[in-house]
Amino acid sequence: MSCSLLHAGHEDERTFEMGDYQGPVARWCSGCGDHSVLAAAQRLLTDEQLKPEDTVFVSGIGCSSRFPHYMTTYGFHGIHGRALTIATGVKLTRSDLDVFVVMGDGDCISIGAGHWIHAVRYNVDMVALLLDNNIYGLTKKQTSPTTPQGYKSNTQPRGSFLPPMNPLEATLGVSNASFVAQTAEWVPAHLFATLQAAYRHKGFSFVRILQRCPHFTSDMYEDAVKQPDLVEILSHPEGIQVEGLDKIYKSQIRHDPTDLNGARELAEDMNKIRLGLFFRDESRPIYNETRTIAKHTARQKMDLLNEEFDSYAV
Amino acid sequence: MSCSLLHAGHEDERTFEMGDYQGPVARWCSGCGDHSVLAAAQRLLTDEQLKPEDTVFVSGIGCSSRFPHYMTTYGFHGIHGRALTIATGVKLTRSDLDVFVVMGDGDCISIGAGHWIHAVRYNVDMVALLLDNNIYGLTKKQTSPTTPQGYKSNTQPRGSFLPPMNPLEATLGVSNASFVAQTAEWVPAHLFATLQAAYRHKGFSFVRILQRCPHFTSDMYEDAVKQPDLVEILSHPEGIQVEGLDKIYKSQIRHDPTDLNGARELAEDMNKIRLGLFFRDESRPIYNETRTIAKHTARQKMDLLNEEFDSYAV
Amino acid sequence: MKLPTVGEAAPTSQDVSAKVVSDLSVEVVSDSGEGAQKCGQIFGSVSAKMGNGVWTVEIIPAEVEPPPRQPAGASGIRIRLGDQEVTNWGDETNVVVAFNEQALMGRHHLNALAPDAVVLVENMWATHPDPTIRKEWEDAMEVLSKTDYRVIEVPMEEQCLTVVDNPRRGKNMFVLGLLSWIFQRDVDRAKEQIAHAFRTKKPEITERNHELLDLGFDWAAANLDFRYEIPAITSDVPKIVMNGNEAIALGSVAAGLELAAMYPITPATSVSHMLGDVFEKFGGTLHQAEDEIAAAGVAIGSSYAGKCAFTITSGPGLALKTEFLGLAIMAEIPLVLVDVQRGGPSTGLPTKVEQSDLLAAVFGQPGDAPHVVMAPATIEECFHIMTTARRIAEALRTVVMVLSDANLATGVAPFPRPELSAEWQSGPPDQRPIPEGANPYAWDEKTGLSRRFIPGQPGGEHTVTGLAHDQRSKVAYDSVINEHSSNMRSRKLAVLQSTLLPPQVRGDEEGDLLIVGWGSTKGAIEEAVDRARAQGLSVSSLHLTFLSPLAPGLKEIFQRFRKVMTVEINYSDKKGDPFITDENRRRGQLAWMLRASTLVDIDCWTRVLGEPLRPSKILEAIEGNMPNGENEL
Amino acid sequence: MKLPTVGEAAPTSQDVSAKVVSDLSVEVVSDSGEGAQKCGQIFGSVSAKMGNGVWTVEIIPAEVEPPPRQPAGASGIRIRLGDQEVTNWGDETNVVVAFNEQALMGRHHLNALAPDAVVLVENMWATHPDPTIRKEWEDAMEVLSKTDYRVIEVPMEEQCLTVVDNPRRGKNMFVLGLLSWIFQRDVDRAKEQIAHAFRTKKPEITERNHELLDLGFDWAAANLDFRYEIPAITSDVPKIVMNGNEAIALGSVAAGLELAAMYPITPATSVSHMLGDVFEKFGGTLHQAEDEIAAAGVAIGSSYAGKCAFTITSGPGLALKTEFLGLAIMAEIPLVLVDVQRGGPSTGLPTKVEQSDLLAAVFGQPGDAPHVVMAPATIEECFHIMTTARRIAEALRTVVMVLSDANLATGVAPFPRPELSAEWQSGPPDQRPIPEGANPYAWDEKTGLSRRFIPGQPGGEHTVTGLAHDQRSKVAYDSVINEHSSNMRSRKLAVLQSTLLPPQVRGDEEGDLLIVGWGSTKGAIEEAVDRARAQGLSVSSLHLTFLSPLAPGLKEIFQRFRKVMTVEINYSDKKGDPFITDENRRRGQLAWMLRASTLVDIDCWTRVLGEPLRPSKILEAIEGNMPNGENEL
Ligand SMILES: Cc1ncc(C[n+]2csc(CCOP(=O)(O)OP(=O)(O)O)c2C)c(N)n1
Ligand SMILES: Cc1ncc(C[n+]2csc(CCOP(=O)(O)OP(=O)(O)O)c2C)c(N)n1
Ligand code: SF4
Ligand code: SF4
Ligand SMILES: [Mg+2]
Ligand SMILES: [Mg+2]
Repeated sequence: MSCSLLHAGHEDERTFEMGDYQGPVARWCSGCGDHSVLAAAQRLLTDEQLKPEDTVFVSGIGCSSRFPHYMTTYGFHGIHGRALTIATGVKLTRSDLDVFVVMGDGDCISIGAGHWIHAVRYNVDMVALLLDNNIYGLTKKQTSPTTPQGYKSNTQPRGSFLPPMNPLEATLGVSNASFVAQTAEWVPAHLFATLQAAYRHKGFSFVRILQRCPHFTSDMYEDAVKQPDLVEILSHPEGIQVEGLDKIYKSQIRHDPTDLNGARELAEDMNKIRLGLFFRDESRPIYNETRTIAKHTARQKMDLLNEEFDSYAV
Repeated sequence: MSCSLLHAGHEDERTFEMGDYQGPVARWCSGCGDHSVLAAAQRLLTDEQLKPEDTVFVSGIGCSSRFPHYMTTYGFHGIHGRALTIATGVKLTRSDLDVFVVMGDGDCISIGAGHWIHAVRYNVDMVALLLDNNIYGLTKKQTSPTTPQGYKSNTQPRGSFLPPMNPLEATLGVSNASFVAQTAEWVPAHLFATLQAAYRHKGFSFVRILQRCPHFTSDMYEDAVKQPDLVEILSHPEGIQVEGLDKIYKSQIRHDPTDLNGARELAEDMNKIRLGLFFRDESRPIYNETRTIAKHTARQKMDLLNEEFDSYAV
Repeated sequence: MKLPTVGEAAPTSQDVSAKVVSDLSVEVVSDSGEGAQKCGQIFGSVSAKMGNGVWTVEIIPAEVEPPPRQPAGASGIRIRLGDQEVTNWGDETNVVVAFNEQALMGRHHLNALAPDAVVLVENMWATHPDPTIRKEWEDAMEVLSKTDYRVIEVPMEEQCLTVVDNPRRGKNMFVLGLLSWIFQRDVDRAKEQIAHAFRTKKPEITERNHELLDLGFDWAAANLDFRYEIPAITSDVPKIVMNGNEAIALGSVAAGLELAAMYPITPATSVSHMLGDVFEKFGGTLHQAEDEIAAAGVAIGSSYAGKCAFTITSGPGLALKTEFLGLAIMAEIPLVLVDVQRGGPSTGLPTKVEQSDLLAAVFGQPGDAPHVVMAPATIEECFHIMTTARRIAEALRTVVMVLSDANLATGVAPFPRPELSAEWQSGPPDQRPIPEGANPYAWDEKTGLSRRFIPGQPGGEHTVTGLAHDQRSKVAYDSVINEHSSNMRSRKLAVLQSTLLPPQVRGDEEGDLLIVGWGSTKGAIEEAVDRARAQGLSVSSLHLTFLSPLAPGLKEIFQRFRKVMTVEINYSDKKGDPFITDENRRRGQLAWMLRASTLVDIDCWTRVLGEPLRPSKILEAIEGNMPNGENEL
Repeated sequence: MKLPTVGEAAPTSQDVSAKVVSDLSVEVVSDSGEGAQKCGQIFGSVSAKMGNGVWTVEIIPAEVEPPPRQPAGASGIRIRLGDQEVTNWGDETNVVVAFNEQALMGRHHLNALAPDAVVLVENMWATHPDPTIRKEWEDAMEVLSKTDYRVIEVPMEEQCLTVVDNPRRGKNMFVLGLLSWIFQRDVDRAKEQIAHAFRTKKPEITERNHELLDLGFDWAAANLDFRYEIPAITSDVPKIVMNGNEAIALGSVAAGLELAAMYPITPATSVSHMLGDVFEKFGGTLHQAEDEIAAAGVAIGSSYAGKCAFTITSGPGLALKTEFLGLAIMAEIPLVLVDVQRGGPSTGLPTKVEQSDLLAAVFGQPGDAPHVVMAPATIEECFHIMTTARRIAEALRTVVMVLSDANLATGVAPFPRPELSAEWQSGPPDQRPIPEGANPYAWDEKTGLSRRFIPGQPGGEHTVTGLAHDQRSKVAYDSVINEHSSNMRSRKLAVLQSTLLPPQVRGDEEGDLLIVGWGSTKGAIEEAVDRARAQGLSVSSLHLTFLSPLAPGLKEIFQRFRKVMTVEINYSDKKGDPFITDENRRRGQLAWMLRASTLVDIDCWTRVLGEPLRPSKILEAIEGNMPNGENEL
């Protein structure tokens, strides 16, 4: 969402500190990856100097969906699986607002799957964050579509029956997708850079954030966190560039974010955890800009309506 | 669905003629592509000698979803967008039944999108037919997700706002997809061969059938029907082979159905209408076979339950 | 109002004297695609322009284009004309024009024809090359001969062939000519209308149709021996004519609604067809969502960020929106929902009328979810109710449901041209800064009302939530807060109720029987009650616009009558049926609500016939239910 | 039943004489993750084994693991013990053990403690290195000093450190020892239970915990001056102990249900956790669907193809299933739906109890959708109701809803071990050929009942549909058929109603006040009514299991009392509040239904406090609502 445009013209003397975006203490478990995402988002808003009153965080239901409560912007804590529909309504009505959507994996990929697929196609100008801990957190450890096959939960205690859904692959399969990236909450620099790229992209930015849930799936990303070489960074001048990240994350792969098929191949193979910008195309049509809606005063509208009546006159 | 297996053991003297599967006269418009799909399905059942009582056609709501009413098998004309959930319930309970699902593009891709994505992942052993006329028929010409960009409808009279959803691409983006094919209702031989391949595949077979709607979108496939060279046939010994089809459809392309990325590239480029088997993998786990469910008599169950009580005994 | 009788055949001649009737219904039926509807629409609007009361309603088969020549496939239109305002589709049809005898039989089977109906039927089928068709024709004629219909064969095909080579596309205009002669319609007006209807096509089309019109007119003049005259209403109130869905669409523009989110569903879809066409030019956005849930979510998101938005649907879609309605009510986000009711349950009778969503609309949301439910009773009300609904939704910060139905959606009738006022529109969303310390749910202790903060307002930042919350919109699991906030949300309904006036009784303020109705049945009920009163029966009627909250004063009104009975198009168990007792009887939906709120023993007469109630049937019900009368129906 | 009072401190010694009480509640509260619940569960089951009446209920914070030492984060358990069967969570707690003073304050703020409660609190915080923590401790003690609680500091940390190096994992067993001494619990039994609870862990764990148990026991013996004795109930009826959700899970096995389709939602989810664990071994399938709509669809598809299946959910999920319920009712496909109610509307109070889904359950489906709604009143009924529900669903070919709630879901109490009978299970799906000419909806004219054809039955081939249909399941838009089929679907409810017996009044058959309840409030209501009767008040109670159809004979019963009032955990406007009149007052959901069906002026006393009703509060409501009494609450 190229804020520059949106804010052009406004005269505003205020400058915002990190603290201006920080709400009450987050009630997530200690060590929960959601804390880092919250911090990164607050840093992004500070960097971009977004007006709290012109920024809306929309979420569904889940641990991750408590997110808006911990910001000081406008927020809409919706219902499970439907955050993207609410956000679409907000943006269709108020293109001047910056809209961020926060969803869990159950929220977005399971009950919200239909809206997710269609939101990608609508390509409405907003940032969608999938906080993917591969489990249902708030309801206490049930299998989610992204739960690894064989991983035990309270509803599938002998292990998840199926191979996990691959959110990147699925998103890349939807026509009109315009921005698809993956990052990890335990790599703050990359997380921030990704949020920033997503925010600056004009169109629907889908970001999958690998998120730790120490309470229920402490083992999930343990290795990846301990051994950076299990993680591969997508690098490209057009992609997400992070100063000095290559010091820690030695395995890097060059990927041009305009190469859709390359993106799919990288997304598909799940042996490595890949972080970076998989695909971006700013030329895709943006739903909320595909139509021309007249602007009229109440009076003008009524006059027009009166004319309209003529074609129904007896 | 490898019927051979299912019917092994049964002693059954009956043989079935085409007529044994034909219900009342279909009430679709004259020239509607649904008629040809109905005929092809009836031919398939005859060829495979499926028992009417062991065959279930499930559908949603739409012109195409009237399908089961015109068969003489068991049928479930469900509600809009939910056919796959009902079919899943049928198959989870009765793996001995052959289950076919008939959906329209609005039914499957719009309101049914979430179930569609998940049904592909569950990979329950059934045949799913998407009768895609790129429009809402029954409700009289509204834009559907597969409506070509710019195509006029009653809800988007100045033309559809977005590029169409590509059902093949999206399906191929879902992990655990096991059979993805496309055919056209106006190429009966290919239609039949595709249904047969889908039926014989063990797992979830997704078949998109390009379908004409002369009443509302008579122009939609006009050219493709008139000029066979606008159509390209995917050919491969492992794919869908149709005797002599190359006489009419000269443009053929060799595609190995095990090549997922190749499949995606072919599916993506929409300049040509491609018919054939895009992808097949029989090794993918089948949800309704991933668990071992004990078989007991009522008595045995009650005894087990009584034992279970012991661990709750005061 | 007395039913017309068709005069005896006078010797065919140009100067057939016209029979004067005050009320008469005409039907034109055919296979779909033969233009019967277009013919009837033009006939209807010409009649309206000539000063008659008019109600037209289309006869729509369930399939888009069912097989030809089948009773179930009958497609067409009914036009009811009167020397007074016509408020409903009436009873039976007096004059029928059929393009084939099977469509005619379809109407015959549904008892749509008056016993003495005049039937004009295309006779090409009698001599059709296909023997089965000839047989079908003979069988049909056989059946009809046993009725009191007056059947007149018309060589439509043969006649039209003198002008066009494909009569399938021309017959309807020939029939328009036929009707124009019978009802003495102004032919020039008819030609204007034709020109207007085909303005987008090339001029030859119009010329051709004018020829066909004249042809039909002349044929009738030369061959028919009866004409009708329905005196005009003398009134110079300017009028507009449209169906209820068009009225809702234009009404939403008048109300200042700027976003409609919907998913197609019969019979609601035509509202969005109209909006798709004109909404953008009025500054509005029509969003066709991926499903009804998304449509509700988009509308709620839109309301949250600015002006009140609305969503349009029918039964199955209402069901899907249930969860989101609870959220809007809990978070106090204004929303207008239009439910154009159809036959249920489930997919039911998608194109037919029913009033069976009332209880689901009022009580369908899990948890305590107080909100407003209203129902327009006329096409005119369909227009004006949108402004009322939008205002209440914003004033009360809640959901307002508008229950229309297939009867209003497809009925076309003239109504006084609204005198528009800019006040009907809401201003642009408030973007002024929020004063220090103000709360997003600063409930007024007495009324429960509070001011909504809208994104863009500095200092108003907060997070709305469907979880229990306090005045600051902070999640709160505290007992006291939950009791209090529940209380505040509910209080708003009592406040609205306190501003409503008791509804007006039609007829005497007291008597033997009071008929209570809601929604689209008003016209038919009042026609029936008027007829009953003309017969000397002591019956009055009451019609409710507000269903939640209910208007005040109902109990007092009910107590002034010996018996109170609702008349509704929904299901109720019939007294005397096996196993049905006064204790377990499932009653009409309004009856049920009124019993709970007034404790008056309210009876009901309801039908789910998939058609609007006929005044004559309601009249029978009244006669059979007079407190002193026996054989209650 | 009289409330216990805590005796005065006797000189500390091994032989403190125990005070005999008939009923007493204990709470153990801590931060989440400190094992207070495990401690209470073991204490509860030991007490049950020793013959006491027991009801335990967990205290669960809204977040998974809220920040430590916060009042809102209190996590724990309440155990109510009695010398008779304990049917509900009771009133206030008499003895509290707190792992930190903030958790204690949380309970204090919620008025969970009796004015004279004995409070045992970990005192490590008094001397904690962090000054803010020390300050918090002092402030808390300051507040408590103003109460009549008897506060006793316990050096839990210090003591446990003598045995383990991380007391966070051991305190709960120390406390179990403490309680074992105070309540004279059989220590060997306690050790058995510990061994069982940790059987999957390595043996050292169990040993360690046994040591901690002894440690707590000895510390108490050396330092406390009070003990309690709650006499045992002498009964040799074998019992099992579990919570309501476990009872539903095992009940569904007993009922022969073989497929459960669900989507996780609090407080229903634990049913599926249990099924996930054991269902397959009983031949069952648990399907976690992608959402609640899919769960309903899968269950309906499963029922259609074989035995009746079921789905489990709570408010928001019920809302999403609405459309599918209409289909099952229309197509007459058996289905059992379990709704474990929580606080609403919308996301509301997800972990708290409410009874606000009644009207949505009965009337929520658009169109006329007759179906059955029942509510279990006890944990035992949670088990048995599943068989009844399955049988009715199959016999009537319709939807049967079972309304449980968070109170039953989390409450744990012993009940007589069911004597299982194989007859409870349904046989395998009928696969016999269908005789020539038989119809899939061969409705019996009197009862509306018909035989279901199941795929696999030769000759039974047909297509079920949610569209209006005739006996052959053919789509039909015919008026007569629609009336008739609607009639047949509705008739089944009257037939079921005719087989029900009038519910039993508890107390005198007539009197001043009748309290009517449904669902989980039974125990609390009856306890309150018993207390009121003991005070000489003329009050009786009636509890309803069937909500749709309602049981017969209610009006007759109501008429024998001067006043009838429902007691429910849902919202109602309070008399005397601003703008609230008798006319516009929104009443309790059952009250509202009973008014419509009996026309008796039924009052209601309802609360939405997010906790089960307390017998003492109901008693106050009774006292305040005696027809002769003034100040009605
Ligand atoms: C309609 C509905 N269904 C189910 C629930 C219960 N529920 C709340 S959060 C949640 C899923 C949580 O998992 P996820 O979306 O991955 O978020 P996380 O807690 O892991 O961040 C569920 C099933 C609900 N609140 N509403
Ligand atoms: C819940 C619900 N929403 C909407 C409808 C109305 N409706 C019936 S069919 C249909 C879509 C038809 O289009 P498609 O699925 O492409 O099938 P087609 O008629 O083109 O074969 C819609 C929106 C419905 N019956 N139920
Ligand atoms: S349960 Fe998991 S996801 Fe939820 S707050 Fe705790 S750690 Fe985070
Ligand atoms: S409207 Fe289109 S899809 Fe529907 S029956 Fe007619 S031709 Fe077929
Ligand atoms: Mg998650
Ligand atoms: Mg379609």
